[in-house]
Amino acid sequence: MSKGQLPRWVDYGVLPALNLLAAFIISGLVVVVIGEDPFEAVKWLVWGALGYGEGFGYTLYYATNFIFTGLAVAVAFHAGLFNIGGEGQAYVGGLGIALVCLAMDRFVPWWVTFPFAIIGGAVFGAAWAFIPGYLQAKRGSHIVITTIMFNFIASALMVYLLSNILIPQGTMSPSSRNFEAGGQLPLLRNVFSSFDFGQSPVNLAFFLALAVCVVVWLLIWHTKLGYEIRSFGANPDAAAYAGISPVRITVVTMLISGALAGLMGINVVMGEQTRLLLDFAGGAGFVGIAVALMGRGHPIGIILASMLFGLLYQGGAELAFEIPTISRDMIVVIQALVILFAGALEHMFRPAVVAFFDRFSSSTAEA
Amino acid sequence: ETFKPAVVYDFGGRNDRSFNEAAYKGALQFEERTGIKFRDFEIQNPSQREQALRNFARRGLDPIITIGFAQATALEKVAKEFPDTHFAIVDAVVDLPNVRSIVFKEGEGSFLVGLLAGMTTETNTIGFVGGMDIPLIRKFACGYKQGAKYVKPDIQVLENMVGTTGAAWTDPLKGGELARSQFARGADIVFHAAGSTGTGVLQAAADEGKLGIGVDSNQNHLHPGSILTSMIKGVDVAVDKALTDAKEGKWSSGVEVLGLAENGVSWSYDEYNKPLITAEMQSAVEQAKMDIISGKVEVHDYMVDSTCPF
Amino acid sequence: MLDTIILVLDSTFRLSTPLLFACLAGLFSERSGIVDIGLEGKILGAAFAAAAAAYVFQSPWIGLLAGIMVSVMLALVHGYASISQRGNQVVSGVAINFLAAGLTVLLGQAWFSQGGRTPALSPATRFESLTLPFADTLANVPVLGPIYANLISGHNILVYASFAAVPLTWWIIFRTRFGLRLRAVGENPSAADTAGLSVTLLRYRATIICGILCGFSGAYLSVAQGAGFIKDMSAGKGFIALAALIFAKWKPVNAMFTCLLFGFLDALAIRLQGQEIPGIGEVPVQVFQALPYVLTVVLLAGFIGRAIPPKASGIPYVKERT
Amino acid sequence: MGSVLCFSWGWGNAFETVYFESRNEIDAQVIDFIDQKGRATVAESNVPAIELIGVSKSFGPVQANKDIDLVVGKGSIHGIIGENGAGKSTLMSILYGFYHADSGTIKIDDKTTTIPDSKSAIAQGIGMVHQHFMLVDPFTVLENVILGAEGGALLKDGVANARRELKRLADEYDMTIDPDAVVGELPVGLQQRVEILKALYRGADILILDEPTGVLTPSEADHLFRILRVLRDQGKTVLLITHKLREIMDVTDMVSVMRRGEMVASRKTAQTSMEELAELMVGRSVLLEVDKPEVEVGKPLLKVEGLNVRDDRGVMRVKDVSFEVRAGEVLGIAGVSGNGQSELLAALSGITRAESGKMELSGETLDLSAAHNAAEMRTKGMSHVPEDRHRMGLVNKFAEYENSILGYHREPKYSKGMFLNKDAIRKEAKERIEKYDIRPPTTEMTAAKFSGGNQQKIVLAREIECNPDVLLIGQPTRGVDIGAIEYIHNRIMDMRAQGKAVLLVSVELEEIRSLSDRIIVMFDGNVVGERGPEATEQDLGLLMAGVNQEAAE
Ligand SMILES: Nc1ncnc2c1ncn2[C@@H]1O[C@H](COP(=O)(O)OP(=O)(O)OP(=O)(O)O)[C@@H](O)[C@H]1O
Ligand SMILES: Nc1ncnc2c1ncn2[C@@H]1O[C@H](COP(=O)(O)OP(=O)(O)OP(=O)(O)O)[C@@H](O)[C@H]1O
Ligand SMILES: [Mg+2]
Ligand SMILES: [Mg+2]
Repeated sequence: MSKGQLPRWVDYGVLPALNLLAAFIISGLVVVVIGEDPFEAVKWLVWGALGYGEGFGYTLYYATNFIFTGLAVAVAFHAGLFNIGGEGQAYVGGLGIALVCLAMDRFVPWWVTFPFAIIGGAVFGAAWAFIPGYLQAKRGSHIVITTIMFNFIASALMVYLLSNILIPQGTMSPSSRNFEAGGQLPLLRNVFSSFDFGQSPVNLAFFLALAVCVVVWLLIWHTKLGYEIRSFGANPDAAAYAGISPVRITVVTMLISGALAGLMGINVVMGEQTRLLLDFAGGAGFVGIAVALMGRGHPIGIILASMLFGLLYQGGAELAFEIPTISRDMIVVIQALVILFAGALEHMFRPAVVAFFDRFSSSTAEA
Repeated sequence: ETFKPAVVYDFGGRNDRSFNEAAYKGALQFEERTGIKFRDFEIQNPSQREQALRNFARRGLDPIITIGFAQATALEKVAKEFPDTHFAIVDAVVDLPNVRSIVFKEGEGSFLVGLLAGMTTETNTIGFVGGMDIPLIRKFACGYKQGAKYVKPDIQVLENMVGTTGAAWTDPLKGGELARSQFARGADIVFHAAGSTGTGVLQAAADEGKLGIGVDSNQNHLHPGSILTSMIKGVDVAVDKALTDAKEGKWSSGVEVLGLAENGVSWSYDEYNKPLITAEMQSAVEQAKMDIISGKVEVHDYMVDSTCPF
Repeated sequence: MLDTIILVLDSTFRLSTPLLFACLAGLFSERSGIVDIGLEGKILGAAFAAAAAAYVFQSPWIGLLAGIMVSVMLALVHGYASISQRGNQVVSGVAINFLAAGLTVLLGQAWFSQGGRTPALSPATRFESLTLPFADTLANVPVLGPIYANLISGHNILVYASFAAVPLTWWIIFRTRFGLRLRAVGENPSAADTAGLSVTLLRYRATIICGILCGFSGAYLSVAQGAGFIKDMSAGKGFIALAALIFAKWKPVNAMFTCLLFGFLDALAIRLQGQEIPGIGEVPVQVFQALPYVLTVVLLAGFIGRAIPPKASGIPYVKERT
Repeated sequence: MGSVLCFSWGWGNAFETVYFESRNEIDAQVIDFIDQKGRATVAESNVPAIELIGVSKSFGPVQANKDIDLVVGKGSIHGIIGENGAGKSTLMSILYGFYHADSGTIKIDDKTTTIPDSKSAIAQGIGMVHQHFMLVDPFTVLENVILGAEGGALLKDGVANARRELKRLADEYDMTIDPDAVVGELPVGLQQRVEILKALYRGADILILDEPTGVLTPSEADHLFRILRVLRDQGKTVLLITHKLREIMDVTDMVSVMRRGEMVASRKTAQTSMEELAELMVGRSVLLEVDKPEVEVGKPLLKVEGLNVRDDRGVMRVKDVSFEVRAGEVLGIAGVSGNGQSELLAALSGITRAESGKMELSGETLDLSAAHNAAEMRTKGMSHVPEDRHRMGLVNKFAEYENSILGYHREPKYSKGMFLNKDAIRKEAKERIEKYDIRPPTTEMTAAKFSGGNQQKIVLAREIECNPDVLLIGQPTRGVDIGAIEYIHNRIMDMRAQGKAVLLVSVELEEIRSLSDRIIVMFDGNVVGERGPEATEQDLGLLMAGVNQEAAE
């Protein structure tokens, strides 16, 4: 090993762990400021997320959302594109899924609806990502700005549709009608009755998410398209030299990214709620940014990071339940700190760790 | 004896100065009166609705009051899982043997404040600012219009909604701008049904020397002299009553429709708005109230046909 | 008609002010090479601190000061991440936004127990509208009278401050040594470095100015335009300000006009909402609510095309590639 | 002498020890005094302007400077030569405070000093003209000159002063320039002038010029040297880095040679020769003679007609260029860099779209103003070794085997349906590594970690092994050591022998002349002349300066 280099397990294991630790220490301080015991808080957080079947089920359920949005952000990242619009794409993707379910649920069993719902979610999500992608490629409008704008626009669109078109007569809540059995994904608690998932909504979408991870892995590292995406992301000049069209790659990558975000609705709309409702994405699109960063754009990393955030979400809810003074906003703070330390400050501990390893390796070399 | 009540608020949370807060107040009143503590929880994302209900039910809390129409679906599931627990829901109907559904005739209350606005306006133009454009808010708007037109058939009612996201309930600045825009268009009284956003509406009315109308709780005290009245929705009373009923073994399930007759909705009259309400107005509004209760005047319910004929 | 125009423009001023502060804030930051999508978070943090301090100390000025302080602190976090640690600036900005969104409510709840809100501010603890001299006497002069009395007079001091900040910014950026150096580090940090300037220090200074201006923006929301802090009250203004900055091509005077344009769109949307539009009929409110965002996209795509940012913006300055 | 070892790739420690022994004996001839550590002092320069002792600097794993000693006499022009990557720029940047040495001592005017940053360097009277200009493009000349030396918090007064001072400097050194011109729009020659003015404006006593002539025409270079001599005569000290031995012989008083991060020798210019310097530079006697056998020239494989190319900024960079390259022929394009060669290559290879122009490639006529991409050109039998392998030829983050298919990744032999056939790719990459002697011989290391010469070999292997009819090759030996240069030149000759058409773009006249069958010279986007390989350097130099003798005659 040459000087200044770190072994992979340090790069991918120790450093992220240190970053996380820093985020949690600061979060602990915030807990202290509020006047609660941080260790108590950690206890409830972990117990709530992993301590019992239902809690674990919820953790998986949330993680499923984040896998989809995390993959969406990661794929765009590989092409050097910063898709902040996962939230809006997921929201609109949910519309596609809902439309499929509403159209089919009364006539066919769920497993017939399922593939169409996947297509519906992917197509709608992709469509919502298409315009920002196209504008970036063709007009140079900054994709960070346009995707943010599209989040707002999605929100307006969905409220309009939900409270004017999809809402059943005489109901209060701006949501679509409930899907019949043909539009409901089986819950894992019904599929694997031997494992106690309690009443948690974790459903088959979890396996879809895992399958999509494999697909993304194949796509990015084993297909020609993935090769082009990575080339373009790593070195646009070299990509142009290799005859890879920046317009095509930008648009195609955004389509894929949007489609992945759009699939999130499968978990919420078809799996848990079995209806389309307001704001169902609930910030998962933004969490996806953190997940993609922490997972370093790799599906395995994304699964792990999603589990972490799923744990935070579920454990956090439980924590808020047990210690009412720690409100739900604590989770937002922890999330922010994780993004800050694992993302923006990811190299903060590197010099120290490198120095440590250099000393370590030179002393072993002498010995 | 283990009487452990719980309240689950919807988005907006315990202190939204409006709807959820009214529920919180009701529970507090109960707590102060009886000394019985209650647990509560604020929803953060849709998936937690079910989870929170179940969590409480599983821990043996009973009764469990859920606030807001958005909870209906979750409640329907959880109430079936815990048939022995008593649940109540405010603003929606869940047809189960262990659920008390509390709904209000917001239209009737809005009718009254609309009528007052109609009588007070000097410009023959009044305004309405809603939070998010959802059916419930249109129900408020519709009653308000009907009330205003009841006294002044040619009155002009301006209607605006704040936004399309949950932020619509928490954007007082936009609320203020909308109110200002309505004042600019000639309105001199604005009624809001916009949660926290409404504080901006009332603020704008006070700043511009116009009149505002509060909602849900009695908001007259916020800007004395600048708030004509408030359309009170008795969520606090209903919550207190549900808790008390459960405590005293008088629980009843089924739909509880609270209108003027049941004193579930009303208009506020207190020292803060006394100077603004003339005797003539007072008698007119009381007359209208009686007519509504007696059925002589029928207030249109937006929810029935999703349209507002006014 | 004139009245309507004046009223829409009046509303335009009120709505443009927070955008303008934030846009100028972004201008300083991005001119120095630091992309800042954390404007939103800084505004929010400042709004909270300003409202809290104004309430506790019963003074809008102390509120403003507190808002600036908190905003500068957040700016320094961003600066540390993106200047000293050479982190990804967009990611750091996203983190700041989350941090502000969470902390404001968390602390607000812990301190005031009103669901993350601060207590409502009384008129004395807010920046109130100023009536300019002779506004009342001149109000009756035709055309100019109402314009002066209703449009120009009658805003709070921060509105005037925001517009005063425009020429000041222009002057600093284009007429002072600091401005020259700032532009240099944003375009070519190596050139500034070899000219004997500290890129780090210059960028930190720009970041701090950015924080100060965001502080004004936040304080305006909670102690001038509004009367207290409410969760998420910045409502996307930081993002719109960024879009405005791009649209303005990073120039102060353009920034003013762009912010006025965005403010005007907003005011117009508010004004037109719920009214019959001739020839179209009643348009769903959501259309108006989405209008500023749609227009932003259209403007970005159609009118300015490829806006060329300061060359080094978004790129951490790395001298030695170790 | 341990010269053989210096071709060994990579971690050349063995080489260092062997070479070190022989170093002193060479140096002893000219250097008057060598202390115990082998440090040299030159007697005449009793008061050295600069003295470096034991300066070292590494960038992560790369040791750019190793224990460097250097003495620069006051009022002299001191040349520094060395191959690409030898560490010249790094050393100068340390002197200028841009980098910090890991260890070592710096003395200015015999006083030990530290140079923590450029500010301090400027304060100590050091000015530097960087190899890559340090100019702010959107600024005016004036703004660039005063940056960091504005003379007050407001610009107004400083600007007026600077305007006056600039005029004085311009008159004194015969360097006129419009102070209000936007620097980004100036030609490179003038940009360099701005850099020099910047240094003089700050009152530099020691002026460092890092490869100043690379971007200049021979006559511009002459002008620069005249200025340098004036400066020296005024008592200023000049450090001049260049690759061109002729310039060293022409203008310097002393010359120091660097190789692989080390200072290997210092000579009085008058007492050395180009041959000796070349030998010191590369560590063995150099014979850059390329074996160019007679090859029968066939039909034209590439024909370009009326090519015009505009750049992003709308400036016409290639103007009505026409030429043809025949089978078995190398056409060299000479010219000072920045005269349209890069744009020409980009347009021909399909990377950018031309304003107008036709290209005939293997018998097929293409309209270059229509959309093409590089992949399409490749399928038509044209391959392209880009000028700048870091920016274009390689994706540094990718492993070697991934880079070995860049641009050819859509070829059926590399794919299984929509997937990449990684086994096939690796297998072929392995074969090429052996054939081209790429070191270290691994397909899995990322391109970034290969040294310059080996990176170039990866690109060459890819572009040659696909067996094209036409090879475009830009600056094939830039940043490449001598052993690799030989190898690359031989490959090009092989292509020629196989009856391919080769279009060679290089700024190295030597290279162009030794490889080409015909040479065309570009100046300001135009082809200003065509010559045979026997043309003299002077003749070509004039053409490169835009002086067309035929026209003049
Ligand atoms: N960033 C890096 N990380 C790891 N190893 C590196 C890196 N850069 C260079 N190396 C290794 O260090 C050695 C020296 O690199 P350098 O670029 O100085 O080589 P060089 O002397 O120019 O070689 P060549 O003869 O090929 O031109 C090479 O073997 C290369 O593999
Ligand atoms: N900022 C840097 N980070 C990492 N490595 C660097 C950096 N600058 C230079 N190097 C490496 O240090 C070595 C010496 O580079 P330097 O630029 O000093 O060479 P040079 O002699 O000036 O070459 P050239 O003739 O090409 O200008 C090279 O291997 C180069 O890759
Ligand atoms: Mg160099
Ligand atoms: Mg090399």
